[in-house]
Amino acid sequence: MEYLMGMRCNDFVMLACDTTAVQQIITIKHDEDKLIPIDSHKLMGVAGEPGDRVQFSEFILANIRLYAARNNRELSTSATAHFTRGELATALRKRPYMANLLIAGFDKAGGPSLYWMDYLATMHKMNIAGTGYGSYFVLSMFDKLWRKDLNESEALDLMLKGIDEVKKRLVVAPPSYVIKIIDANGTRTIKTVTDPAVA
Amino acid sequence: MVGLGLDLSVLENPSKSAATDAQLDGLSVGVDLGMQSFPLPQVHDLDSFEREVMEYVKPSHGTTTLGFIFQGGVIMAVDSRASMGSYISSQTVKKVIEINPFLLGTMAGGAADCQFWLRNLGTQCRLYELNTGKRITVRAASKLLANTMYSYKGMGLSMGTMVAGWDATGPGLYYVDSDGQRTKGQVFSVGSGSLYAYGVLDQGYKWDLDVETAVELGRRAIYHATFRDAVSGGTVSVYHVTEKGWTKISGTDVGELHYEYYDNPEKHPCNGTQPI
Amino acid sequence: MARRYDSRTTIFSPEGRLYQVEYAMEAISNAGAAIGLRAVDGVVLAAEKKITSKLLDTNAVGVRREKMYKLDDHVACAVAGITADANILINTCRLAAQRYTLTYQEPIPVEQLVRALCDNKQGYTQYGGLRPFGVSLLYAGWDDDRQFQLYQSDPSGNYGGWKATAIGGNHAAAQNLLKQEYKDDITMTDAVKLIVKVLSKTMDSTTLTPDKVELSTIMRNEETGRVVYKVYDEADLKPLLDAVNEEKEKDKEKES
Amino acid sequence: MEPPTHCRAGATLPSGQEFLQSFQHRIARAFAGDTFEPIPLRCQMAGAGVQQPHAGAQAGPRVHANWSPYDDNGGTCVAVAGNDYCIIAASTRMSSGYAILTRRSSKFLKFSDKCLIASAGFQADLLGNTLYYKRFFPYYAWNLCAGLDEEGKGAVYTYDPVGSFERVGYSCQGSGKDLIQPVLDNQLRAASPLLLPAKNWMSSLPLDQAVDLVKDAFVSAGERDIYTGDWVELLIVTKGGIRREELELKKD
Amino acid sequence: MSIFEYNGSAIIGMAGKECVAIGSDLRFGVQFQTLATDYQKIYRIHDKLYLGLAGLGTDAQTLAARFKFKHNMYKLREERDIRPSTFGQLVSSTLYEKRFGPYFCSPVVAGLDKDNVPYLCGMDTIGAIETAKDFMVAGTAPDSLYGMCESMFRPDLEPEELFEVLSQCLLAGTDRDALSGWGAIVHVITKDKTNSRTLKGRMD
Amino acid sequence: MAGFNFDLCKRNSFLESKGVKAPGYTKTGTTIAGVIFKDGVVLGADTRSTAGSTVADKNCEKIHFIAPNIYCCGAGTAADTENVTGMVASQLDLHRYATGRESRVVTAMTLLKSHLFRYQGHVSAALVLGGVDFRGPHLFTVYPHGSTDSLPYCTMGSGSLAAMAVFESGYKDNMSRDEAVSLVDRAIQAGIWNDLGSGSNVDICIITKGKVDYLRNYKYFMDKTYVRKFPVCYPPGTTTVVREKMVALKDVDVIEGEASEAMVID
Repeated sequence: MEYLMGMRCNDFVMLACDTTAVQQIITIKHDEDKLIPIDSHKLMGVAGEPGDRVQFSEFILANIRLYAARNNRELSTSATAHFTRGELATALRKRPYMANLLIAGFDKAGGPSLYWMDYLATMHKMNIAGTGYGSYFVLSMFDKLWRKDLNESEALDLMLKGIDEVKKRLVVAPPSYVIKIIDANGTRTIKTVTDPAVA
Repeated sequence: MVGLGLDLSVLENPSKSAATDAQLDGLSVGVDLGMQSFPLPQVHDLDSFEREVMEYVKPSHGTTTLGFIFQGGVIMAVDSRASMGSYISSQTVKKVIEINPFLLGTMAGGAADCQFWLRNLGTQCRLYELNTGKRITVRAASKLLANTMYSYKGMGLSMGTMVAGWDATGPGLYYVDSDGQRTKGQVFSVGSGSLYAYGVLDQGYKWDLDVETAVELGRRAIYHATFRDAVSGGTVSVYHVTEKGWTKISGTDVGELHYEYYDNPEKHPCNGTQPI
Repeated sequence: MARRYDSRTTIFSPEGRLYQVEYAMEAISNAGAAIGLRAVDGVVLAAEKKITSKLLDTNAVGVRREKMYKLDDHVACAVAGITADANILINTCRLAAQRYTLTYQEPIPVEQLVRALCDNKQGYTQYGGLRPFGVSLLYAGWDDDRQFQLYQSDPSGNYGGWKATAIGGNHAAAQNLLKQEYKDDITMTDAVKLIVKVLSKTMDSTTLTPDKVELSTIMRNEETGRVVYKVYDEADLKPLLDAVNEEKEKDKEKES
Repeated sequence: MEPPTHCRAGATLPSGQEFLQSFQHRIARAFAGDTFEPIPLRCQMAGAGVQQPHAGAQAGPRVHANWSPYDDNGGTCVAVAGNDYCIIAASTRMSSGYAILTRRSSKFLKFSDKCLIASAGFQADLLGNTLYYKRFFPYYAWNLCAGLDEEGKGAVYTYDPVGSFERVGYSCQGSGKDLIQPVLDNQLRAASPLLLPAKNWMSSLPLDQAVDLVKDAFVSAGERDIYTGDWVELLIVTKGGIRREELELKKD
Repeated sequence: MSIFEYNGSAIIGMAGKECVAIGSDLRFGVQFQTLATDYQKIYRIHDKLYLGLAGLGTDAQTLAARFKFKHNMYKLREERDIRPSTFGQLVSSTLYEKRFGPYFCSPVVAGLDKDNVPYLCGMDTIGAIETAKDFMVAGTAPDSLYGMCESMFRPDLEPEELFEVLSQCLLAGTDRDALSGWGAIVHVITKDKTNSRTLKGRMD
Repeated sequence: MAGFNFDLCKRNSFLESKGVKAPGYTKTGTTIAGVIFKDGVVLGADTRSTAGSTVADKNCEKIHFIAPNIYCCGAGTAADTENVTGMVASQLDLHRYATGRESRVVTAMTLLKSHLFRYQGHVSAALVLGGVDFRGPHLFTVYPHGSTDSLPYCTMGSGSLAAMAVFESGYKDNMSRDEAVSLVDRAIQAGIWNDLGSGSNVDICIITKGKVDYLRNYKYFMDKTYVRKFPVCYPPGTTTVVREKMVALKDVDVIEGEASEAMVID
């Protein structure tokens, strides 16, 4: 069961996701990165049906990069999110991509932002957002503990707490996770959580 | 809500003993055997008929309840909303059923199923007391309920309850549902909002919590569940069970509780943008 | 010589010229001038409006403004050339701007809008059976990336960014004057005065009257962050024009 | 022993009507000292403007693909409890689909008597069991039970079709429920009875204002709900007895 | 489950004396999960015209962007804001175009027309216009909202009274609907100002 | 009219396959009727439209303009009746510009039936079309699948049986105008009182040679039966406001000339 979680604070956005690639009842891989870098300051987290997840994210990525090359400027996080929403909504009329997304980025002008989007292309800007059953346990916890002014290590602590909770309560909890952050300096991986059994 | 003592139907045939669950089932409706007391429609496919019926009568399904044992006893906390589909039919449902001064049951699932069978459990427990002169244990009470439930398995009853109390062995907390599952535990949460409640509960729970913190934890967990879960809401009631029996510690309107926790909308993460 | 190479737009002459494009530019030189000037706190556009008849109702739709068009909330343009052609291009621009907003929910960067239109214009110099648009445009706009900007494009689809420039009749004279008088730190107050003065040099008539001049500005309200497009009406223009007229009178007196 | 002074209304008929009959029967027998016994299952179905007792469920399964033992006959009832009164009101139109079956059908079941001491709780509980007893083939009826309690205060009990019930200060059931309930909430809501420390959970308007509110609620619901119309019948229970009022609603 | 219940919404438009008001709840949710409480379903078209879109969130977002596009083009070409009644027809024809594969959205249009006469209309998902002189509702629990409005509306309300009546209708109506609520926002449009207010509501 | 757009069909059926129900449309429910009399045609309609069991519009207009001498009552899905009559009205308008002649009722009928037939009943409009042209008065019913009838008196909609009962007992050939109006009025009222899908008021439209009398709310039945003695009044401050933002419309940034009256297109 896929897990995708995001948190926006004053100076950064933090994303967490599981890193399992699943085929029917088998986990075929334990280090699948589902937090796809769009550019130096943007990440797209995609959860969903594996084929759709990869195809859609690559399609979006190619278009965003084409825009950057053509126009010698990068799209803002908001523009990226709206563009993605439009493409997803259009695709839904033909053959839907079964993919839920989080788009996170850091803009010079607007600071950090986090967008939540479901496979129907319903989008909203949020402070904390997640998809999958795992997020149910974590959303309420973050409701209680999130603060706008969390610093990086506090936020990481919270993210780890969330992952612990998923592992504790979700029947089909994945064993391995990755946590990334985006701030003024760009994106970077700050933690990987791996079950010793799959390491 | 009416006290259980007024259910006079129980007294109509007081000669019945508490020997078997099957016999007890029927008491409150005045006939002998549980199964026979509920007339069934004569249809080919009972399952799909029951499903269709449920479409018509849409019994309440949304709920968040929780219970946990800690060093100071047992805490039970519940919301109070009943809904039919997306219509909120009541904000004031009493979801903790006070079986007797030492036993509590919670309601999740079909409101009528829970109310009726927990009322029935009260009768059974009272008869047990009259027969044996002893207070029933939490373990026995939960077993009586589980047996009743198991005898109706597959007929569309919907109930997820926690039976909590205090007996000679100390605090007890059992989970019983309409599938007949019964299990003893330390921390449970049941209902549509239980996932949210677990998130807060697990993060704050420790065995050696003091009573005040434990009560607040129960209240807070239910509050967060009512916020996220559309079909939970109303009032948070918190009960505390000790060796002296249960006491209701608090009943707080969630409508006000939210603003106590978050006096400024910006403090809550669900306000990422300014609607104005 | 030219005759053999200008029957179609797609044909180069032996000297490597596209005559139809050049003719289009010639058509523009016959139109009233349009001048643009970028200041530190805004961009100003001015143009000569040629009133062909006293009977023209200058308040009617489509004639009320001949040269100034708003393309989006943050971009405006001034045109010189065949007005009928301009209408088509302006519609193209507006659609391009709105399509961008529809996709990205953000205003289109000014340069992208200019380029989108120029790509379109270029197509008309290359495909058979089409004639180039007889219009040059000045674009004034503001965006997050580059703040205030001024662009100019011609019928070939060429475009470039400018501090100050002019198109249409007597544009060379205007450009010369702009070259002399433009300062990098010019503010809008001065820029508006300057542009009227430059415009007066391009015009045949001796005195400027509000019905012959169109003037608009793009500025930004620092408080709300909104871009403000303002078209000067008669009351706004009158003092500006009077000042220039007076100066002219004085100059004339000096000369005589 | 005489039955207590209480009245109740079933929002839907004829399942509701049938229910009323059986329930009246039970109450009477309960007070006559009889023991309860299961009532033979009989469901009425309305069709083409004529009510026909439908033996389908009893005589064996119907093979008709879309047959359902249930039909919603519309209509709305409201009950409001006050400090020393209780109002119960119901519209009198009975319909099926777009057809009006009758314009004058009372949704009340009345036990008229001066005896007001019987516990409202008893009857409420009994009704709950009666409904639950048909858990697997429910009465398709939403019920309100209203009257005065042993202290002389207004009491309203509200039920779901399978017998879950609750004492409330006011309630509304039936086809106009969605329209009227928020209005009652807005005008009558008081603190939740579950609050601890407790607060007064019943807000009580003066009787004339409450009657005015209930009448307006029906007139307003009649504007939007096609199944609420013709007349509304109000019973006002005070310690002096039961007063009946009637208000004309629109007939379209 | 109806498709309208996927996201949940409640919108009321109400006309007063030379003023009009429109309000929506603030919940953003997917089925029974609440995700945010800052999501208004009302879009400003221009100073004196607002559009409320109830129904499936994704379609509301798509439609809002399309109407913004159409109005911007209209404004650039006509050099003026669109009249509310004209806009109502525009919305209707946009929806009817998709008669056989509709957007799952029902709109409420509220604005001040010429001479500050309130204009109010609503539609079903395929654009059947109902113009109203009193009030118009849309959302997951239209009956709850209708009930309140029928009881509480009075003609010729002044702006502040209109605000109170609409707010009470919205709050009482959403309190009986599990899928809408979590606060509300109300815009009151008068001839010389617009006043937008968020309301304190139940957050469960 | 531009054609329908089927873009979302596939997506919507995908959503429905996931178990969600598409919303219902506003129906007119409706009693509509028409009758031919000595000098022309009388059309009548109720004014209720419904969404399920809720009244969506208490006073809607169901008699639609087709041409100055032709009107049409619509029953069925409200959006369809509005659009199909509007479309035919505009086609006839163009046709009149092209030919300079008065529109004929059969032309309107043919346009309607061919559109409805093309969509095989999916455009769900049941119509009563009436008018007077150089051949005299005409009355047609048009069914959603595109079949038509030409009749001296006819009814449509959920209240059609109730209305037809009145016609069957009361219709005479060569009625006077007053007789015809009263008959249609009674027929529509039969629908209003006895059919729950119809309600509110009676609209009547009388078309004679060269003249149309559209009597909107010919009978008005909408007054409430009870007026509150204690009306609710919310004093200012009843609702708690969290945030407030006021924008004075004088301060708007964009300065553009106001449209002159001449260019306002209605």
